Amino acid sequence: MTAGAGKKRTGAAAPVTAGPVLDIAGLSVSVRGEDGEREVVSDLSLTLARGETLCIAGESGSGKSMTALAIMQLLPQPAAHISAGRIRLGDTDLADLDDRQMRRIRGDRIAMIFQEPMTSLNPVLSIGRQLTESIEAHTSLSQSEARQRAIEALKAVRISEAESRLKQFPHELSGGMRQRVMIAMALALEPDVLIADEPTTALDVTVQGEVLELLRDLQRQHGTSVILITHDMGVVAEMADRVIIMRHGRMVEEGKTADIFARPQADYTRELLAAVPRIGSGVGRQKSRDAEAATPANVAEVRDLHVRFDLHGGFFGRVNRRVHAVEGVSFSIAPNETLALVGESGCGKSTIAKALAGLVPYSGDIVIGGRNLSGLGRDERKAVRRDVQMIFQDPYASLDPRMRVGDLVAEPLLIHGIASKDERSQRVAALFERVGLSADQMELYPHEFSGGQRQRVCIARALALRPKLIIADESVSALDVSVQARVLDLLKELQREFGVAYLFISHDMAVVENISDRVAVMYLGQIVEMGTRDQLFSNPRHPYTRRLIEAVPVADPGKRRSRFARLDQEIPSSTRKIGETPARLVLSDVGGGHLVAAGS
Amino acid sequence: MTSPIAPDLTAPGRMPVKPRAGVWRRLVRRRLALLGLVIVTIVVAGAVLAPWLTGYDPNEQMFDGLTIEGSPLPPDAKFWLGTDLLGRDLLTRILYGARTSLIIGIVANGVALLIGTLVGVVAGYFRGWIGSALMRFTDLMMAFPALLLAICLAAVFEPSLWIVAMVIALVNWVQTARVIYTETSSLAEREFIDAERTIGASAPRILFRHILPHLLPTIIVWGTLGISTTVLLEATLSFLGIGVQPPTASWGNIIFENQTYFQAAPWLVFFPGAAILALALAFNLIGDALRDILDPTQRGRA
Amino acid sequence: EDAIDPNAKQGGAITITYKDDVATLDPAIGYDWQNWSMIKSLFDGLMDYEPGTTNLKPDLAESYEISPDGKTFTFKLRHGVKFHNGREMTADDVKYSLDRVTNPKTQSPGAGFFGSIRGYDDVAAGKAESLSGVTVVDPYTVKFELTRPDATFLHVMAINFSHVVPKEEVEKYGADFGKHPVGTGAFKLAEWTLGQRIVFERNPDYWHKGLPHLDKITFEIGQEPIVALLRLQKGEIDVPGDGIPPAKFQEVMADPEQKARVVEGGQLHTGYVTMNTTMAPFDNVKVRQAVNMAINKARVIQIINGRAVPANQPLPPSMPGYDKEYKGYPYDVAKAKALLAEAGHPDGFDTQLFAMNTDPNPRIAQAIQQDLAAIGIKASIQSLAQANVIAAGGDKAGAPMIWSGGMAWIADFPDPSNFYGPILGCAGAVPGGWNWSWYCNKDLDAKAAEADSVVDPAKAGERDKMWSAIYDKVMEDAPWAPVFNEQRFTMKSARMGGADNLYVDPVHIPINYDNVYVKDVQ
Amino acid sequence: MIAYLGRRLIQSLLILLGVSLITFALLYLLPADPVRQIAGRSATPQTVENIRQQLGLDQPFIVQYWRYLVKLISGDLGRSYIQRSEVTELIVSRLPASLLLMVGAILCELLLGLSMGLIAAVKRGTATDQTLMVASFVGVSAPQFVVGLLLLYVFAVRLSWFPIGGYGTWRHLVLPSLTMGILGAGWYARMMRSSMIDVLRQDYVRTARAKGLARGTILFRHALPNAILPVIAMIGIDIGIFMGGIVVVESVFGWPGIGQLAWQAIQRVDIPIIMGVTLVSAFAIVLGNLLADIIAPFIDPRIKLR
Ligand SMILES: Nc1ncnc2c1ncn2[C@@H]1O[C@H](COP(=O)(O)OP(=O)(O)OP(=O)(O)O)[C@@H](O)[C@H]1O
Ligand SMILES: Nc1ncnc2c1ncn2[C@@H]1O[C@H](COP(=O)(O)OP(=O)(O)OP(=O)(O)O)[C@@H](O)[C@H]1O
Ligand SMILES: [Mg+2]
Ligand SMILES: [Mg+2]
Ligand code: NI
Repeated sequence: MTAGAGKKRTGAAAPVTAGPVLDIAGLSVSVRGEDGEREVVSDLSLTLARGETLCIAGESGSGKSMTALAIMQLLPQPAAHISAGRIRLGDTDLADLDDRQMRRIRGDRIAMIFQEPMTSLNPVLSIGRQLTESIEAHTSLSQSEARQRAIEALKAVRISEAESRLKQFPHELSGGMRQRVMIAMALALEPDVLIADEPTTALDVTVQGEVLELLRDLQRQHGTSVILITHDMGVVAEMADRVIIMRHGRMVEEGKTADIFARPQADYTRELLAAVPRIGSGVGRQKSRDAEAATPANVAEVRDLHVRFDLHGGFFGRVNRRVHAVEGVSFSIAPNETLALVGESGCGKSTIAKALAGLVPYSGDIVIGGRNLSGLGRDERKAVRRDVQMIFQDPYASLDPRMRVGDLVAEPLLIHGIASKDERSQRVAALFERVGLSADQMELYPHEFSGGQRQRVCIARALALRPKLIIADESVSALDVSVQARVLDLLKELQREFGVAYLFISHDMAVVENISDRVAVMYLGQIVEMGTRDQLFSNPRHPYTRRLIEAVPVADPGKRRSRFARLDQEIPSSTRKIGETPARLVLSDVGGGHLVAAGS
Repeated sequence: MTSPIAPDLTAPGRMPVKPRAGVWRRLVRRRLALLGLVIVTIVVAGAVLAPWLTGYDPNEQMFDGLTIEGSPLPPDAKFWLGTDLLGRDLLTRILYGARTSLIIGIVANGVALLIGTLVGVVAGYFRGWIGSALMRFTDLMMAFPALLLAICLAAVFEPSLWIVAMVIALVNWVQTARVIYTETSSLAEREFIDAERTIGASAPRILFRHILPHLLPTIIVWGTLGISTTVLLEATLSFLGIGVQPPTASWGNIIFENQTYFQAAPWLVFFPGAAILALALAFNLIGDALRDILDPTQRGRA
Repeated sequence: EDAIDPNAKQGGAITITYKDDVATLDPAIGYDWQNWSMIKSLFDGLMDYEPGTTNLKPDLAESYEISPDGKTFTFKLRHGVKFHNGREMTADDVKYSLDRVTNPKTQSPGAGFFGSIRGYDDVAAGKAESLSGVTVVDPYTVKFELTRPDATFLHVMAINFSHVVPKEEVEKYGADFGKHPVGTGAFKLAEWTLGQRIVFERNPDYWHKGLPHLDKITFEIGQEPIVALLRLQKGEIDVPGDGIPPAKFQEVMADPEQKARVVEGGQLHTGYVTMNTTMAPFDNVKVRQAVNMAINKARVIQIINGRAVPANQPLPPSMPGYDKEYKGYPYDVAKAKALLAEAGHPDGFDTQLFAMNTDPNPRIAQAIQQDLAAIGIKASIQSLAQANVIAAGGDKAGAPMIWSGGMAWIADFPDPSNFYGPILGCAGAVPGGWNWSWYCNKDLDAKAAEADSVVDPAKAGERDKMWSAIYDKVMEDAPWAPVFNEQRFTMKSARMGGADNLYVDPVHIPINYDNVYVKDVQ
Repeated sequence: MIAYLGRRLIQSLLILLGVSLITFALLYLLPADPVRQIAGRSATPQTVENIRQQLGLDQPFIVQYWRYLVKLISGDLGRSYIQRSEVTELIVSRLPASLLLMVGAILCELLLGLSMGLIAAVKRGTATDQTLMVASFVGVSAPQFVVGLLLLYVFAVRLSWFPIGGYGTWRHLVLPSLTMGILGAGWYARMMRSSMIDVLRQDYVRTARAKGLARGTILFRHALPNAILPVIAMIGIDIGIFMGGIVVVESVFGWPGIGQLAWQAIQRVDIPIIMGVTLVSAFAIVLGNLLADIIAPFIDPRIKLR
């Protein structure tokens, strides 16, 4: 589109006017509920200068996403609307624009990355299509050029086999990959303003680092202004020029990054900063439970697990390639133990979780509570499964949108006939409070929650049954640090009391260090290193593990890394041609049960 | 799990106090839905109170109901909606005909919907032979000429309204099953269904508590559309000798008997047609409102 | 030879529509409303009728002789008659055609008409290939020997089933001869697009010089009568083969211009209600008479817009043997009630009235139902597809009452005997038969046989009287309640010419294709 | 995929076999006697018996069915009792017309129905929406015979835009397709509206809007494929419904399709034709359903063929 190209030039001329790119004054957003209107953003004013990175941090449910959506004029219909204030982009007041004019601005001048990766991608369109179309809509590139640009964008967010990924559909990608596709989509157009709502929550630290680097590149080269919504104070420290802290729909503090970190004014800000988990802080939290782990009755034992997905291609849809998502993984989890699974996005973490939960077909053995699942009948398997609960990576997709969240949380109790009706709702209320939600939110529906609140609903749900093993797939990544800290405490507490074991999937090394007893590092479907937390963090042997630990952003603007070392080598992939199997890594004990892949 | 939930977790939470506003109350608050309800009420009342609402016998062929040449009379002060080809009062026949048509449009159509939904949901959710077998059976039923079945049933049974209702249910569930099947098989792949499986929800629970509500819009659409089609289908079946026989009136019959006369005596087609349309539309209005009310994402709609 | 209309113009083409498919044009098989007269124009028989009348005349035969005992018929064939394939028709073809129609392999529905020919039984039983009673005397003479005198035989020689077909063509096409008809008729088949169109073109070699007048007739198939009428009104077609649809009748008759193009005539048809005489309470003659008196025929006719005349006996008025003196049962509700009471049903009874499901039959049945209700007979209506009604009628315990409309008797040939045998005689009162009253009067059967042995054409009047007496007797026993005789209303385009009776020809239905012409050719 | 197709084809054959068996049995049980229909009103009992024997209708059911099946396998559908022609020939001569009408009708339905549904969903709650929905209900509730005649009267008789019935050019096709299409359009419109409303508020539509895509692109590329899923299932169904409605429309418009053939055959118990048409339409329906099942995963890749 020539208009788009022309506009770019105006955009380049913008600094001449020297005014802020984006100017929000007195913005209020209200939602209509069953009991009338409620303000979720109140009287918010902010400005965004050209080339600036503004971070919005704050409590989950404080209106961060709503603010972003208000800027995009994409507030959820029919419930939410802007009740006051004005939003100016350069010289234009966005409220004055009709849909058509707004359309030209969206994607081109303001792009947005949404919080929920699964539901934000169209399930029936290939990701290639979804990528190229926005390029085609705003540029005059030809189809093949657009495709080329899409591939570059995918490579930029470090998606392996970018070319063949274009043909894949969202459900075939891991959560992190979906999020990266979203990012690629927003970046491909090099907008003036980029709003990124929790862009890196689902990403492992290495990719997160690269994505952040990418954002910075963009800023450097095009003068893009970025609004970064995140709860990760590390990311804030690393990226932000200025920070806004929000709570209950209001801005509680605003300031230069260094100032906020050094001299937080509001109580809430202080609280927030105090809650930030830091690597090393977990040491000595608990004694390593190596001795206990030796007890024979493991809650779960996984032996030589394989999960493969066939990819179809060609005219008759024959299977021509295969994703070796999980290749011969073995581990065990003892009662009372937390095993953390870390690794790059797409390495197979969620797939292991799903195999354990019985959601994908696998080969190998999964033994839960001493019983091998593959040898059991349907009913027995169901009984055994009850002891394994899972918190999914994408909270919105995993909650039935037509049920009230209170009912959703009560459901496991109901299914297993635990407690009477009254007791049930009391317990649910208690669970809600435990995860930081209020009891009257039980009456709401999933879509009426913020991303972090939804995740807490999921956690409450998994806790309801008090299982022996909880699989937590990126469960706390979407939470703001204060809630995250509360939830982590809750998890630990439960473990102490009932001996619940966790399989804790996370990319946040600080959190992992904080909660885990043992850590397994995965790479391309295989475990490359496994050992106790202390072994791993104090003595990482595998280069990949080391990289992971180094990549963690530190919540201290003073320690900002100038540039994250980008990998130049080919991005690895677990997709193989039929008949090709990846080489099996052999783990050898380097002492005290610390297993490391040989040859590294 | 045997250990009781520890007291620390059951620290009494604040109980929500707000009662859930009843579906009914929310329904009658909507103008269009109310209109639908009123129409349905009128139709039902008309059917029930027919003998008191009209001075005519629905089957009486009146001498003054035809012209000398034997043509029906257009609406006038005596016969408000005119007379039919046998000199009977059309209004009276439409009122009495509502009895038949309501049973067909609501009961038969409802049963068909029920069967279709059940089959579709079960087939769409269960992989393996159950689903496959159910769908192939559906295909068989669909491929099989329904008319022929009707003719044979007509030969075997005494024609009666209930037979016709049965045949309609037997024939009409198939289409619903097909549509529901496709939608269910897509829903079954959604992640929240996976989540239900992990908490140990039984298949019936997933089907009825989680999948069914999502199918509601489709079910409502098919249900309301089914009203007109079944009412008209009843006429075809009556024509084949299965179902109500003349002189018993039904809306479908009245149209069917008189459709070739629609130019000579348009009222004979127009009024019963309007009755069917009104009934179907009324249910559609109710269904549409219901769909909004039951859809949480539509909360806040003015 | 009949005279040719001096006003007739030669040439031109007309279009005729039909709703239903034309099944076959094989004269041995075709037995439908549409193909019956089409076949008559493609083929010829030894005998035929004078156009627009019921008067027999020799056709392919030049002359015939009947032996005094009425058992031998000798026909002299016309010379120089050619099949459409150019070959001359001879006596061998006549014999071949009759052998063929009676052969069970042909599955002819008309085989039974030839039952009186000697040797028929052997052929029908599959024991012989050839009728021993048919002899080729010489190429232009054929002799028929019968097992009994048969007064209807000349009619039989005029019906389609006895039309002459060329052996070589039949053998060439086998079972598909019906799609590739080759005869001696006035027209030959030019095109047949299944389900759409049949085109006849003039047979230039037709032996009857001066006929046919038309060059081409196009039959368009699958046309709804209402639509056909619309097309007629727009001038796209010339004759709607299925007549004026009831829904349009008033409209047409109200418009003088259109009404002028309507030809009304009688037809060999009677509509009646059968009562199963073996089934209580219809086994009581008084009940049957009561029903006869209860039906308000005028009202029924009003319902069908006056398109019929009231009937009081089985035979229609245009049929020889119709008894003009006979008054029938009057419409008398009080008397009917009294009769019912006499029969032991003062309060009436419940019964069923079967009717075919196409308009206007269910309406007529409802009118009758109301009339019956007036004397206490509560008849529930069974409105069914034709095949089902026929099945119920053929079952002794199947149907107490049947309204015959839609399936009613239209004569195969204009002879009084045609209304008796299968529908009122003992022969038809068998399972699967067409005598739906299950009325079997051995006396009358004997009388019928007697009447049919009066072969001498000179005694035709006498024979008709004998038949009148038979039908009067039938009415005494009242197995039927005759209701009306349908009138025919044929509508034509303005350009169609020819005498009116050609458009209500009792034999060529709907019109006599061979004799009509169009006025707008030069 | 190939394995799936193979399995489905075998299943389809079994379905056809089942349909043929049930249909044959029902026809056998029918009280109406085909021989009576052939023999006509003047036939003597002997003629009737002769015909019965000739057609093998005196044989036990199993024998009759077996014979039929054996001939069927060699592609022989037998000869019509009444018309006396090869059933194959009769069907083949009429099938193209029916298929053409079907294509025309489905096109009409989709065009009318989907656009109506789409517009109604986008303009949800407005007067346009309500008008469209009433219109769709009128389409569904109106008797086809009347609709057909009305269209014929207005567009052919009065306006002379189209010929009054018949078959041949595209102009002949318009009115019958429209008549059939109006009914189906109502269904499609309602279904489309319903699922479109659902889809339009999904997150990915929001994403598409955030990308600044044109409205048309959002509607047609993003929303439509998601919304169309239940509509796809209609393909197979449609063929079934089509077979029901075809009789009326074909007769109103003098359309030489198999509907008329079937209708006449049913009335006259012409078993070979009934069987033939049943098998052909069953085949079409089974094929349509198979097609719908095969297309579904292409439209929604999350659905797996199984
Ligand atoms: N249904 C599927 N079909 C094909 N491939 C799939 C499917 N599901 C997952 N995969 C592939 O399996 C691999 C592992 O996916 P998985 O979801 O386990 O990753 P992950 O480790 O959880 O990553 P993330 O941290 O990004 O969530 C990925 O390459 C993904 O593309
Ligand atoms: N569709 C909706 N209807 C009603 N209320 C809503 C809706 N969407 C969000 N809310 C409410 O609006 C408030 C602000 O939500 P928002 O999504 O902006 O939070 P957030 O700051 O982005 O939180 P998080 O970090 O958890 O994503 C929350 O209290 C939420 O419950
Ligand atoms: Mg948010
Ligand atoms: Mg994952
Ligand atoms: Ni441009």
